Parts: sequence; structure tokens; C-alpha cells
Amino acid sequence: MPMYSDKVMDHFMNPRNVGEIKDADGVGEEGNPVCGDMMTFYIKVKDNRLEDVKFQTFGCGAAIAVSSMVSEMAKGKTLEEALKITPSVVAEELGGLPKNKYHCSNLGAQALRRAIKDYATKKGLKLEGLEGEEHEEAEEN
Amino acid sequence: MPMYSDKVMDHFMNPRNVGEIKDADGVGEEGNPVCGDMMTFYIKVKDNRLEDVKFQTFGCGAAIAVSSMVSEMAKGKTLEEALKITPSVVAEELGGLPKNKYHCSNLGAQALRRAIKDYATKKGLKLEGLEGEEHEEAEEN
Amino acid sequence: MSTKRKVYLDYVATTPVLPEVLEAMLPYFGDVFGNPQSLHFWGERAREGVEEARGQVAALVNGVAEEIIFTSSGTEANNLAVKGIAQGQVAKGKHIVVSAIEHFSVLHAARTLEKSGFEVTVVPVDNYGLVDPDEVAKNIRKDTVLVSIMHANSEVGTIQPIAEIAKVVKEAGALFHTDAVASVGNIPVDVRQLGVDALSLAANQFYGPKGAAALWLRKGVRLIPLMDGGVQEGGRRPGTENVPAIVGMGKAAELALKEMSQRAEKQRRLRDRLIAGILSAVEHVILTGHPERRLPHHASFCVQFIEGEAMLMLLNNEGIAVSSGSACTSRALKASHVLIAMGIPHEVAQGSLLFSTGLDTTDQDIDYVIEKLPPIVTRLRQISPLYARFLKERGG
Amino acid sequence: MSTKRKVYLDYVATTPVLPEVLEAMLPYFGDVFGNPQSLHFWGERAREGVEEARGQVAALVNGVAEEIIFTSSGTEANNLAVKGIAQGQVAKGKHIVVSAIEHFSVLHAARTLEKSGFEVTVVPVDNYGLVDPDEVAKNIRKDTVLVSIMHANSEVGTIQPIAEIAKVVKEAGALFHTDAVASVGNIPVDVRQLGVDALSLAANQFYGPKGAAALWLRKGVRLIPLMDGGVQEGGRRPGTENVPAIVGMGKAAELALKEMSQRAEKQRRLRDRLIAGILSAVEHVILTGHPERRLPHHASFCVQFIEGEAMLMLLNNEGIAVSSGSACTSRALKASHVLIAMGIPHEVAQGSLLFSTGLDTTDQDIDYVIEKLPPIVTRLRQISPLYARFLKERGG
Ligand SMILES: Cc1ncc(COP(=O)(O)O)c(C=O)c1O
Ligand SMILES: Cc1ncc(COP(=O)(O)O)c(C=O)c1O
Repeated sequence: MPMYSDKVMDHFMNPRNVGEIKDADGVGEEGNPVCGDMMTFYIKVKDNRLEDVKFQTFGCGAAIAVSSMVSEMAKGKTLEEALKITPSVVAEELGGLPKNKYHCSNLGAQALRRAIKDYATKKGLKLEGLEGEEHEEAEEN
Repeated sequence: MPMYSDKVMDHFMNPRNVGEIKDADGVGEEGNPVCGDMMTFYIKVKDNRLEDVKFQTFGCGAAIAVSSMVSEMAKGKTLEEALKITPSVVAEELGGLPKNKYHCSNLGAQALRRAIKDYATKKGLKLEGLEGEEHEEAEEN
Repeated sequence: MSTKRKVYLDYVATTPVLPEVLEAMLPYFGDVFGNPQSLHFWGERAREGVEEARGQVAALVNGVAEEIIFTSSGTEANNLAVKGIAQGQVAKGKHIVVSAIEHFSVLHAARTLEKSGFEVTVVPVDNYGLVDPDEVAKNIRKDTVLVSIMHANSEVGTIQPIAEIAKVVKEAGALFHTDAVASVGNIPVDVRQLGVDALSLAANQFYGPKGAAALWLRKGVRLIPLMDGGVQEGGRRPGTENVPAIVGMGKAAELALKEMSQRAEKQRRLRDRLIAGILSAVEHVILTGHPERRLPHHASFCVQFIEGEAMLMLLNNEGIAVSSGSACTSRALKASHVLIAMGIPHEVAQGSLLFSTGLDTTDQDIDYVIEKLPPIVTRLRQISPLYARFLKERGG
Repeated sequence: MSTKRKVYLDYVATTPVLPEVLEAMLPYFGDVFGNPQSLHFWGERAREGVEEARGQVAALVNGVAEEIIFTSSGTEANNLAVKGIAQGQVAKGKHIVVSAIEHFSVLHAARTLEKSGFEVTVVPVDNYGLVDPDEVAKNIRKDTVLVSIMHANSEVGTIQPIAEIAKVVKEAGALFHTDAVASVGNIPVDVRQLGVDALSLAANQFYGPKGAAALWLRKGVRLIPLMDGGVQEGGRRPGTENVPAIVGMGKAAELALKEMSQRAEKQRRLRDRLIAGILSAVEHVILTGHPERRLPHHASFCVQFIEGEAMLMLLNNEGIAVSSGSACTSRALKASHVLIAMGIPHEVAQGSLLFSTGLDTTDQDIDYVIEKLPPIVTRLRQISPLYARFLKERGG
């Protein structure tokens, strides 16, 4: 599958942080069945940090790799830092995504953002970087 | 050149009766430079018979073969018999002509007819088969 | 990828060229390289090769040689048929009928015709992917000039009742084209029995080379060429003939005709084993297409709760090559229009998986797939939120 | 025919495939038979082959890989360019300009566009077959969207001043396509230097296989595809890729680029010997096309008072393969529109004879032709009433 970078292949073949967190502090879902990729992110927060991040993904190789990468990048970060993980940052970190895969598969960052939002809403927090565009317009790479 | 019959090839490679009759009793020309085939027939008549027939042809393999075949068929025939040599009879005798070659290359019979007409006009003869259509509408074979 | 066993089960995507076929082609790259239009020894020999192939290809569909127009692909044959026949009959009308599961080379060709004033009716299919002849009959109008319904669908394997459809089309006075790219060479196809006016076929579907395909066109049917140029193919498809590929197509056609029934029998047995094996080894799998009226080498499924591309990648990692109609495997990121037209939900269509056997397929290959697929499905389901939800809903 | 020496001097009709080219192709019939669109090992390797070839072909014309659209023939590339570009710019206008000596795949494509409301201006050529850039400039209008002038003519060998023409076209704001089928691979062709927007080339003109050709299309130029279907070639030319032929085209392009100057030098020498030999051995022969600005392997004549097909047949009988633009050698029975456009009378055009040398041509081949042609000419002139008339007129 040459249109995927080695990094994508690695995260697809060996996805990190797969699963559900039963007593998650926040849950976020993203995706749509027409495009075909759907992701659920679970977060556990301690001292404003993402103590644990897990995900479940229905979707293509890129979607799975993106989710894995996002979970890895997010883990241990503060909420504010985690909100800075954008689709383009993820794509870059993965060594690029095929052009036509960018929009649909690259929803991991949004799913994570939704999970953080879920947490913030429950806690009544106002977080910097959470307002504004829910869907960053993904740039082509 | 597989689109030509063996008979055509034989008459093309070894054309019979090529040349000019200096003191011809009749001369007939046929053809046009756009199609690209032109033939001249020369006849010598004795006792109402074609004692000699010669031709010159500018044109493709089929045109040369047709001329040769017409000359051979005509030689020794009475004028009336010679007038019965039509393009379709010539084509048949040659084992067929390629469809797209039929019209242009198959002018030998007309050139002969013109030569006979030339002779008849000079002699003030009325020949059966000479009236009517100067150009037999060549049928496709 | 690792150097494991390699199992190709994607013969509907394309087939390898048989050694006998390649052997027949080889002289035409070297000694017999002439241009068939040339008036000399080299041209003559090349022309003889093309004309022999024309006869062989015609024989495969029970046509006559003069009715074969060689093209460069099934796509080109379909475009030539749909656009060429429709435009050839504009004096009569500007309405055409196609089915919802046609290959894009028919479906999009019809859409292009719409831009020049044609109207297109798309007839539906049932859950098996079958077109109902009555449905076709109902949609033919006075100004219908062409109906194009494919013979066999390469994504779900379903074989249409073409003879019945052709009958109603003929009675209604329209012309009928069938895209038989997926069927010719694999099952018997007889243009006279089918009663069609035009039929597309492609060599690379029956162990002939890529770059050679054909439109069989009933004598007397008016056709506007797609391309302008020289006099090749009677002016209906100009351009220097791809002589080696055409010769290879002829040889492949000859072999396919000769070996048709024994090939199909073998395929059917392997295919049936594969279907039974997968359905029993994996839960929540649907066989797509018609269970009986399908191509003998064709087994297509939807595996629920997971997505096709991810399965393809993991199967590929085990050396297994198959295809999928999932959105993610398509460049346009749309799930197969065929599956959607058959009423399969997008979510389920995402799990599309398509196996096709071929002459080199062995029982061991089938065993290997039946062994390797279940853990892959399990692995992806373990990641899948849809599967988790399903388990919860079932559990609770 | 007899089993004499065989001399092929019809390389502009088509070339044989070089052994290295065939070797590069062979794996793609067997092991690497996959469909480049398939998402697995087989597909991947086939795709790599196609993409490598894309780079090699682009390099031959100094383009970049993404600008290459593979087609099945020069004819298809020309149709795609002329129809596709013109139709892509209808918003701007519906006028196109072509020359009188274009290949029919350009000239007739333009005629077809007329049927959908385009206007076509045909610019003339001089006695050498040259297009005057000023003449082109004069004929470009506000609504001119495309100018298509060939690079080299395969019937008379003349090479056009494309860079100059492209300049005036660009200044006038229209797009410029050149049919470089006869030139690419034989002389240096650089799309940047030429300043064109689109350029057609075909593998079988430079020792690559039939069935592979390409349109180089400058990035950003809008194009309406000829065919509808899948996503191959970026959707601009759908249909399963002819992988082996494309790979062969790539290899042939690589070799042509590497060996260009030494090939041309050899051809030029042989060609010049042939021209000198024929002109001195046969009376009343005209060299057609430009004496210097011509393809290095190209020698074309009109032999007066006799007809081309008859010469072809007698040459063929001696084992010599050439071609002719006479009416009798064309299926349509019309003398070459190229010769007529150059002002050559029909009668003279009938004597058209066209030699083209190639990599296998030897000095002995040239000697053989110079030996065999004169008696053939004499023989046919002895039968010719035109020659008889000429002698009489000259004599008396
Ligand atoms: C200048 C030129 N353009 C286009 C073509 C058409 O090429 P093809 O016959 O490969 O389609 C030819 C063929 O001889 C040619 O010489
Ligand atoms: C039913 C059907 N029609 C047409 C085509 C198009 O064939 P090609 O890609 O060879 O142009 C295919 C290709 O898979 C097909 O399956």
C-alpha cells in the first residue's frame, strides 16, 4: 500500500491505545457513515492532563492510524495542549496522508476535541482553543 | 498484397499487350487524374475482328491488371463480341477486385469501348451494343 | 510486506496473460511488427494476425468477424457503444435507459449524453442486483433509442436475464447494448441467443492482455465513432491497431471458448468452498449478489461492523489479494453504487469484500483464506465502535 | 512474394519493438500482471511500473510526470487534445485553427467539432509544407480557444517552426497543441522550449510498442475527457491501464532520449545517401517536403508519370517495404491531402513514394534500393500513357 507512509502503516498495523475507557471523563464521536470513517475517543483527565486516551475506530487504514497517532500525541498533554492537535499537525506527524484520504480519515483530532469538550461541559470549564470552529477546515497536503 | 487475387497479380506482374499501335485503327482513352488511373487502348481491326489490341496504363496494380486482362479478352474477338466485355465481366475473369478499387481501376473495358467507337466513327459504322450507356454503372462485387 | 504465501483472488480486477497467449503475441513485437495498414509484406502479415484474431473473438460470442470492432479497453467499448449508438440514432429520439448498477463507463457515458440533450432513465435493481425486464419495458418510450444493461456485474457477480430484457427492448423498437466485460470468457455468451445489438468484452477478463477489448456490433447498426482519424476498424475506431494485444485477445478467446466449461466447473467448486467456508467461519457476514445467478468465479460479501480497506490491508499483509467496494477503497470515497442500489446500507457496504478465483487458484489458497480471514475480522472488530455498540445492544 | 533480401524502409508507419523494450515489458504479462488500481501487492507493483514509465516519458519531452496522460494511440491523444481542450474552453469561445496538413486525427476531429458549433480555420502551407507563423497570427480571433499545428509531418518529413508559432498563439491568448507523433523520439522535443500547452506522442514511432501513446498536457489546462469511466489517469483517460505497453513506452523513451543524437546522425547519413542516390539514378523525381527542415530518417518523393501503388507492389516484390500517399494506396482513394495542400498536382501526387530509415537500416539496404528502384520506374513508365505523351511532347 504505497500511498501510505511507513508511519501510517506502523500505526495501522500496531495501533496504540485501542479500546474503551469504561469510566471515561469525556467521550467524543466523529465521522459519518457515507464517508465511512467513524471514531470514538475516550479520555481520562487528572490535574488538567490527559492521563489516559483510548479510541475505537470504524474505518480505513488511515482512519485507524490517525486515531492511534492522535491518542499517542494527546496522552500526557494538558487539555489546552491537546486542543492544539489539529488534523494538519496529525497528518504531518504521520508523514503525510494521501490527498483524497485527508478529509474523511483525518477526523481523529476532532473526535479528541469532542471528548475534551464533553469533559469541559460536564465540569463547566471554559477552555482556550475550544471555542470557534469545531471543524477545522482540513487543508490539503 | 493479399487484397489482389493471383490472377490480378499475374496480369500486373506480366502485363500482356503493353504498348502503342502506331497506325491504330482506333484509340480510346479513359480515366481521370483525381482517382489516379488512366488508360489508353489501341486497336487494329481486320474483317470486323480485333486483330491486335494494345494498351498503356497509368495507375495502380489493379488498373494495369485490368487493362492487360481486357486486351487479352478482346484480342481476336469480333467488334460486337468485344463490346460485351463489361467491367463486371473483367472483374469476374480476374477473380474479383477489391471493393474500393472497383470503380477507378476498372476502366479498361470503357477504354476499349472508346477505341472501338473511335474506329466505328471513322468508318461510319453502326455497331450493336455501342449505343446507350457509355459508362456502364459498375456494380460492386 | 512480508514474504508469506501469495494468494491472488482478484481475477475480476484483471487476469494474468496465459503463456500460450503471450507466445502467440511475441512475434508481433519483433518480426511481424508491421502496421496492418501498410501495403507490403510486413503490413500484410500484421493484418493477417489481426484478422485471424477478429475471427477468434467473434467466435467466442458467436458473432461474425466483420461485427467486431477492436478497442483499447472495456471502458472504450462501452463509451463507443453508449455514445456512438445513441448519437447514431438521434433522428429517432434522445432517450436512453440504463440500470443503476452499470459500470461507470456506461453510467457516466449516459450522464455525458444528458449534457447534449439526451434524457436518461436509470432502472433499479432488486436486493440481488437483478434488473426486472418488466421494469425496463415500462420505461421504454417512443423516443428511446438505446437500452444498456450489463450482462454480469463484477462487484456482486449477478448475471442479468439479458435474453428476456433484450426481447422487451426489441419489441419496443429500441436498440440494446450489454456490457459483457465481466462475463465473456467466463460463461457462455452468445449474441444471437441473447438477441442483443451490441456487446462489450475485454481480453484482460479472460487471460488475454490489457489493451485489447472489443465491441461486437450487429451489422447495420449505425454508430458515430468516438474518435476521428484513419480508416482502421472500418473508420469506426481509428488509430494504429495494437496488433500484439489484438492477436493475444484472439488466442485468449480461442482458449476460453475451448476450455469454458471445465474452467467454470473448477471455479464454481472453489468458489462454493470459499463461500461456505467464510460464511461458517465469520459471523455477521452477508453474501452479496444473487446466490445462484452469479459468475462462477465470484464470491462477494459484506462483513459487518468493519471497513473494507482495512481488511484489504491486513489480508495483503498475509499475501492475500482481493478487492472491496467500500468508500475508502474508491478514489472518489463513495461506497459502491452497486451495493447502494441493491439497498445495502452505507455502513454495511463499507464492509464490502470481493473474492474472485482463477485458473491458478488451488484448494490450498481457499483454505489459507478461510484460515486467515477470521482473525483479521476479529482484530478490526475489536477496534470498531460499531461492533462495540452492537455487542452492547445485543448484550443488554 | 519471392524470398529475396528484405528491406524495411517504412519506419514512419511503425517501428519494431527493441529487444530491451520487450524485455522490460515481459514481466508485466506474467508475474506483475496486476491492475494498477488494485489495493494490494499485485496492484502496487503494476502501479509502480506505470509511474516509472510516466517519468520516463515525461523526461523525453522535458515535461513532468503528472503532465502525462497515457492513451492507446497517437490518434487518441490527438482526439483527446483537440476535442478535449476545445470543449474545455467553450466559455471563452468556439473557434479553432489547424493547418491543412494535419493528420486526420486532428483535421477530422476539428471537423467533428464543427458539428457542435465550433468554427474551424485551416491555415495553408507553402510548397515545402511549412506553416507561416504570421498566417497563424492573422487567423487567431478573440474567440479562438485552440490552435493545433503538427510538429513534423510523416508524409513529407517537414518540421514546423513550432516555437515561433507557439509564441504568436500565446501572445494572442489561445492554447496551443502540437501533434508530435512523428517527431518525438526521433528529434529533440522540449515542451518548455517549444512553449506549447499540449503535445501528442506515440511509442510505436520510437521503437516502443503499439497501444501506448500519450498526451503531454500542461498543468492547469482544462480538458474534457473523451471517455467516461473510472479514475485512471486522473479521470482524464479512464479504462484499465495497458501496463505492459506503458512500461514499454517508458523504456523506449529512456533509450530514445539517451541515444537520440547518435541515432539521428546515423539516420541522416543513410537518408542523405538514399536521397542523393535516387535523385541521380531516376529522372523526373521530385523530393517532397523541405530539403533541410525535415525528419532525419525521412525521404519522400514524387516519381512522375507513374503511380505509387504499382511502385509499392513491384518494390515489395523485391523485398522492399515503403509507403505512398497516392490515391490508389489510400482506402478512400484520395491522394494525400498533404501533397495537395503543398500545391503538388494530383497527377504528380500519384507518384508519391516515401522511404523512412531506422535503427536496422544498413548501407547495403540503401544500395539495394538504389539498384532496384530505377528498373521498376522504367518498367512502369514504359506502360504509362503519360510518359509516352511526355516523350512525344519533348521529342517533338
Ligand atoms: C503525425 C501523426 N499524427 C498522428 C498519427 C496517428 O497515430 P496512430 O495511428 O498511432 O494513432 C500518425 C500516424 O502515423 C502521425 O504520423
Ligand atoms: C462490467 C465491467 N464493465 C466495464 C469495465 C471496464 O473495463 P476496463 O477497465 O478494462 O476499461 C469493467 C472493469 O472492471 C467491468 O467490470
